[in-house]
Amino acid sequence: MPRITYREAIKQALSEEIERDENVCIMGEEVAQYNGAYKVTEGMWDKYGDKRIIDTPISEAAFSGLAIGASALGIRPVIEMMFMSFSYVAFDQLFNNASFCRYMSGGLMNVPIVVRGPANGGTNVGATHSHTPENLVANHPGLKVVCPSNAYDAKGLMKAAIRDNDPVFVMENTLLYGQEWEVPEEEYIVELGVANILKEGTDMTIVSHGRCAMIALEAAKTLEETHGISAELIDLRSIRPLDEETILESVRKTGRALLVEENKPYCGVDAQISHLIQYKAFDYLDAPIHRVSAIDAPQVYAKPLEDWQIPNEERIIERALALME
Amino acid sequence: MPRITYREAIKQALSEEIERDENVCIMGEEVAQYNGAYKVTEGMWDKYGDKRIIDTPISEAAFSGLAIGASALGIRPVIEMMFMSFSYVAFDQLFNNASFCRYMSGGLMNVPIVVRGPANGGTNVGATHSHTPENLVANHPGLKVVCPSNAYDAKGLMKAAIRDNDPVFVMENTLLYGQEWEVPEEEYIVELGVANILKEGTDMTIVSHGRCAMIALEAAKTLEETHGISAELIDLRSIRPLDEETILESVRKTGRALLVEENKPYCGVDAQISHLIQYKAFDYLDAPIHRVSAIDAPQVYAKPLEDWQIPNEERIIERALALME
Amino acid sequence: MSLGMATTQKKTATADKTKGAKQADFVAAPVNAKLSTEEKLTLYRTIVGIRRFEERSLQAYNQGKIGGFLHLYIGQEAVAAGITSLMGPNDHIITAYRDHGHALAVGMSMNECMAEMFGKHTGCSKGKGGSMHFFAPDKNFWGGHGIVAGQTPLGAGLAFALKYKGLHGCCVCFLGDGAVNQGAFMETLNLVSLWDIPVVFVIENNGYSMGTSLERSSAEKELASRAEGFGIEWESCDGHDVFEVREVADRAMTRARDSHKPFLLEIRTYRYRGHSVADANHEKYRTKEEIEEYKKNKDPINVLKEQLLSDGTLTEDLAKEISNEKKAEADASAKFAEDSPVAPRSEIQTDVYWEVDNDTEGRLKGSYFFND
Amino acid sequence: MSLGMATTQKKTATADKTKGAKQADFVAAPVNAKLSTEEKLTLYRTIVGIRRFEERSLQAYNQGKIGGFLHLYIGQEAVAAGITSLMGPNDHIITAYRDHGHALAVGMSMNECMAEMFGKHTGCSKGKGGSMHFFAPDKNFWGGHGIVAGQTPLGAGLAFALKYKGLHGCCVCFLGDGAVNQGAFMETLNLVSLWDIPVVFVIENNGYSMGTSLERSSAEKELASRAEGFGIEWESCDGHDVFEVREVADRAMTRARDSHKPFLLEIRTYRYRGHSVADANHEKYRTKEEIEEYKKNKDPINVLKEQLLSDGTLTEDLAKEISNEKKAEADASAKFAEDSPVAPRSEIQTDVYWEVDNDTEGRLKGSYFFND
Ligand SMILES: Cc1ncc(C[n+]2csc(CCOP(=O)(O)OP(=O)(O)O)c2C)c(N)n1
Ligand SMILES: Cc1ncc(C[n+]2csc(CCOP(=O)(O)OP(=O)(O)O)c2C)c(N)n1
Ligand SMILES: [Mg+2]
Ligand SMILES: [Mg+2]
Repeated sequence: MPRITYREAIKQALSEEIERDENVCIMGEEVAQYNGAYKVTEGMWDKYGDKRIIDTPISEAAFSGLAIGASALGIRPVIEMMFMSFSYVAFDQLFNNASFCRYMSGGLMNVPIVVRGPANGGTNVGATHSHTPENLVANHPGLKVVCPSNAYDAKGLMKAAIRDNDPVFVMENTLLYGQEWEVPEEEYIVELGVANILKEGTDMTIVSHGRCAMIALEAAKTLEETHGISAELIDLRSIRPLDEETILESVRKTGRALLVEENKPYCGVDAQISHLIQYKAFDYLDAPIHRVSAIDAPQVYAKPLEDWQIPNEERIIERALALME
Repeated sequence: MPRITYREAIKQALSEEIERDENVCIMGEEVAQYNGAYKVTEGMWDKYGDKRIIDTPISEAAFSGLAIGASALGIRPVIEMMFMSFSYVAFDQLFNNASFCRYMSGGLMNVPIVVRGPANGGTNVGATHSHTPENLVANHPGLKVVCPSNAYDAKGLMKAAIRDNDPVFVMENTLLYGQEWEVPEEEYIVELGVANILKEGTDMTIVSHGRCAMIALEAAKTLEETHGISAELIDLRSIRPLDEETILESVRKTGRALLVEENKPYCGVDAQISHLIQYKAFDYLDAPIHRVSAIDAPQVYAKPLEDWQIPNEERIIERALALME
Repeated sequence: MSLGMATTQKKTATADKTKGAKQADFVAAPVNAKLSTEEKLTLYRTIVGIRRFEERSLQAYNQGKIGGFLHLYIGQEAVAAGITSLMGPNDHIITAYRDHGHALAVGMSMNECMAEMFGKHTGCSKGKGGSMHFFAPDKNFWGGHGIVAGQTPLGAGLAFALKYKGLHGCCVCFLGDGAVNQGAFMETLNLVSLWDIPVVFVIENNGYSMGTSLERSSAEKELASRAEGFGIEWESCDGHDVFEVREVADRAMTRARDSHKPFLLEIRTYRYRGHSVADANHEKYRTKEEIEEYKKNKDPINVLKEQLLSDGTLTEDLAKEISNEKKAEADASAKFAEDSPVAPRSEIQTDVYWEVDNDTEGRLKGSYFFND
Repeated sequence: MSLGMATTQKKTATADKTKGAKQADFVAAPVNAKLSTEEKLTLYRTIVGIRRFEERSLQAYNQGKIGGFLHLYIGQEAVAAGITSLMGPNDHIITAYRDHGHALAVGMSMNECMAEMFGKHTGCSKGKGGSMHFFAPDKNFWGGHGIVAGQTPLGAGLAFALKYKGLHGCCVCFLGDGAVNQGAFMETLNLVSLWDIPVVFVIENNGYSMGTSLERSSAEKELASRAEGFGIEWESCDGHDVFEVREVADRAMTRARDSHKPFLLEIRTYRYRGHSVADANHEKYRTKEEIEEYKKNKDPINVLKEQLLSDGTLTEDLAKEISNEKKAEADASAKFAEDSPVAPRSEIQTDVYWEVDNDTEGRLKGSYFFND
């Protein structure tokens, strides 16, 4: 299987869907002539032209809302937020209109849009540019959200998101764009709502998503090799819908759970996962559920501090060992 | 002690603080000449005039940001969101600027503003007008949020919020505005971060906040009288800062916890409280933590359905009984 | 303030601002002159129907049958009636929470609208949206939206879709005079001009946003003139005479369809009632005389009635008959609503996700709802 | 495109749009004519200082010493230098992420600025804000803000506070040509006009927002003219000559201080570098010739140098000396930054809450942080 970057995988997904369905178009700041701030759409404007690949002014509320309105008439816009953090200036459009138009119309309207862009810290860009709002999205019924941790999932989930008839947020990660994974040449889809067991294990269950899942994978290997602890690692992939069964099955087996994410802790995704596990697998738990989240403060700029603020292998291992005590 | 309405209690707090500190002013849509959409500021414009009570155009982003900027120079604006739901159109200002300016300036700037207004469902106004965003606020370090459940707390917490040097959200409730409680004539403050035990009990701990705490109080009485179950009821009052100790102490005593709130469940405040309890009182728990939240869908319009969607006595009791099994 | 003179402002800001057109000119304009007797009566029926429907809904609200908000359109009927009457098969509309008039004008039934307000399962939105959220996509009507100006980017999007698909049509997006100060709307003005999107924004300027007069909410009073900062054509006119509305809107809509150019139209109108029914003190922020002046001299029903009586389309008897018919229809809708069931509790969680409602195979993995 | 002619556009839109003022007129304007030799040299030092500082920071960035974004101001220096030189004790400024020039111009030290970019504890924001978030409230400088146009309501708020307190001052709020299309900014224009807030918005129009030319982002090219839709006075001018900037800005700032009236000023300027250092292909969306033309004929250092040489304020030797001084200062700041410590990890959770940092008695109840 060829190895391609996460960036390339997303581009393939976008290109394949653009070719498959004439109603799919991409809009956002610098996506066309500039080839994308992170070059995810590189070459697509050249190939597909003005109608399909559309540069916007810096007006996130307007173009998000425009995408929603257009989707009601069957267009399937994929909007790029240059940073997912910028969804804050379009919050009403995305979190009221995209999420609730279907409901408030009693099901008469639906909103098949995709909102994609990087949602991560770790790049020294400060508090306003480092949001990971998958928890905010998941809090709003009507919305869906996925966080691919690798190129294979990124491509497969993106294609699923574009074909989905509900609004789907795809949370990418600038630190993954340049990394490579094996991706098949044949067409495939990764369905929403299906978690991925990245590593099997028996002593504890680590639940993670996004880039943190990759860091947790390294940590899990170290735990096995250095500490003799066999951790099972679940990559959620999809936050809403959520694959509860895979999580619960694993915890019922291991009796211990460690949750790892980049969200700020108070009402992060893992607060919900923690509740879920204790509620549905209470009798199987041998120890309290532990969490590793971003250290609870606005995202710091200084690199050494930010590298400590977001989950890293060291912090994961420290917590894992505490969990085994 | 005189009995006054929740609305009157808030007005007293605002008036007393306006008189105490010449830098306190109130701004928002219809707060002055119209006396407030919910009449919370009734009579204040007549008494304090244009400088202190300020009507704004329907530009939440602009006046929220303006309040933040003014607060940097020592003004202490209290901004009214006619509905807290409308914070969605001012999200960037409130959740980036109010929350992070202090941090990004290394502590050189601070933002002593209060953002107040009703944040509740139960009034038949549909999905876009029924948000309870205390979870979103609590997710953002730098922000504080309180949810008074009664007139006494509303007055005391509002005064604390105005004197606080950080941005504080005060989540009010339109269904409480007209209800009466005893409120002392002497000045008092309710400190942030201190929960209130509304009822003592031994069999289970109910944790709640806002109007739900009042509904839970009725439910707790019924549980005691009809079912012989002695529930201890904690009203959080303050969501961030959070009085963890009061919660934990109670759960260590009762061994059971039921969490009741109006938030939508996925990443609601109670997801975090649930994690907290199982993490810090794991060995004391005799049963999984149960939750009663809003039924997970956009807020429905039809009254009988909405009355069922948000927590009510029946749903609380049902869950409490399940918890005791 | 008299009916005989209406002033129509055009983009050419330097042109004579007081240049007026006689009301008769509007009637004689080709778009109106071509109307058949039946078409004129339909306009009249629409306007009267909205009025009778809302009067009945107010009664139901006061009886506690309708909850939440009730924003009445009474006084503004000629705007919705006039503009919807110009809609072709590829024209779409979208509006704010004051949406009853637009809903009935596109042909929604009183039954489904009244039932929606009663929160019944037979309502157009199954009782999930309420008064602010009427929808009829089959009639090219996309709601009913509660957040001020929140619908404006959506309106641009509907128009974008028309152009994308190569359809000859436009979207008319309504908003209030207070809504112009929301950022989303102003961003959208720039976007639609830059991209040549066939949307006509119609500011229904009724002089107030809740209790705030236009003077206290906008720095520049001629709202539509903001269009110039975005290179958009604009015009302002009165909205009491449905023929005037049609004459002016027709040009804007035709231009949008033909050239994809957006247009900003400000229509001066007036609401007789408070902002919503809860706004009981609306005579505090405006005078009784002001309200009376509009009712007496500018009422859309009266204005049209005079014209149709004078050209022989209508007789007093027929006018009475139409009014009675519409009243009966409104009463029947209240009975229909009353008799209709509320949706079962299980319906709280339908219409959230398309994929769930349609039970799509292969895509429905994982949990979608999280109450336990 | 030649230096001899600059065009200043005024609100009176009908006035002769090509009416130009000679560069010499700006030098002779009272606000400039009164400058002492030392004051003129200070202007020169400021402009050269910004240039040398940023050149050094670019080097550090390329060496991997500075992370995140680095948005260079090179080419635009006359704007910040000119405007800050007009600030009185009650005048405040605030800007976006391209903030190095403004920071140094208000008198922040190269050390604290460079250290901030290096993420060091000795940085102006303790390494918590980075390049986009320089702050110096003691110098009336309120940042450095990363969200496009997010600072604009804050600028209005600073000015609001001045008026509230009865102080004779104004706030100058800078933004880019791309930022004008954010809703928050447009809402703010209406608000400050309606309320008479003494804020001067300065659009630093460098022709591009990232890779998007003005033509592709705004429907109406004369950006400042949008002010008319909000009843705000506006003017546009070139920003290569610090005397022109001062002459025009002085009028706007004086008017704001004296009458509390807002002003929208568009200053045409140019950035030589990419949007940020990451924008390596900036010669793709604009021509090399365009960049060279600006460097050759409109460089703020050269323009000012010519003028100061000709009026005898400066000699070639002194110019060289100033450049060397500033280069040395910039080098020293890089060394200072390099040698400074990163804040300890415990500092991640300081500066979040005022009450926590100040350990206030009686108000510090409950948990503030939630990592366990
Ligand atoms: C963002 C937002 N802010 C405030 C409100 C509350 N609100 C509802 S209608 C309204 C007044 C709007 O006035 P206008 O746009 O003139 O429309 P009209 O009611 O006159 O039809 C206000 C303030 C809201 N729904 N959304
Ligand atoms: C709301 C928001 N959208 C997008 C961005 C990404 N972004 C940063 S700067 C910029 C271009 C701004 O251009 P302009 O306002 O002209 O300022 P300049 O960079 O030219 O100084 C963009 C799109 C952002 N920071 N915030
Ligand atoms: Mg109005
Ligand atoms: Mg620019």
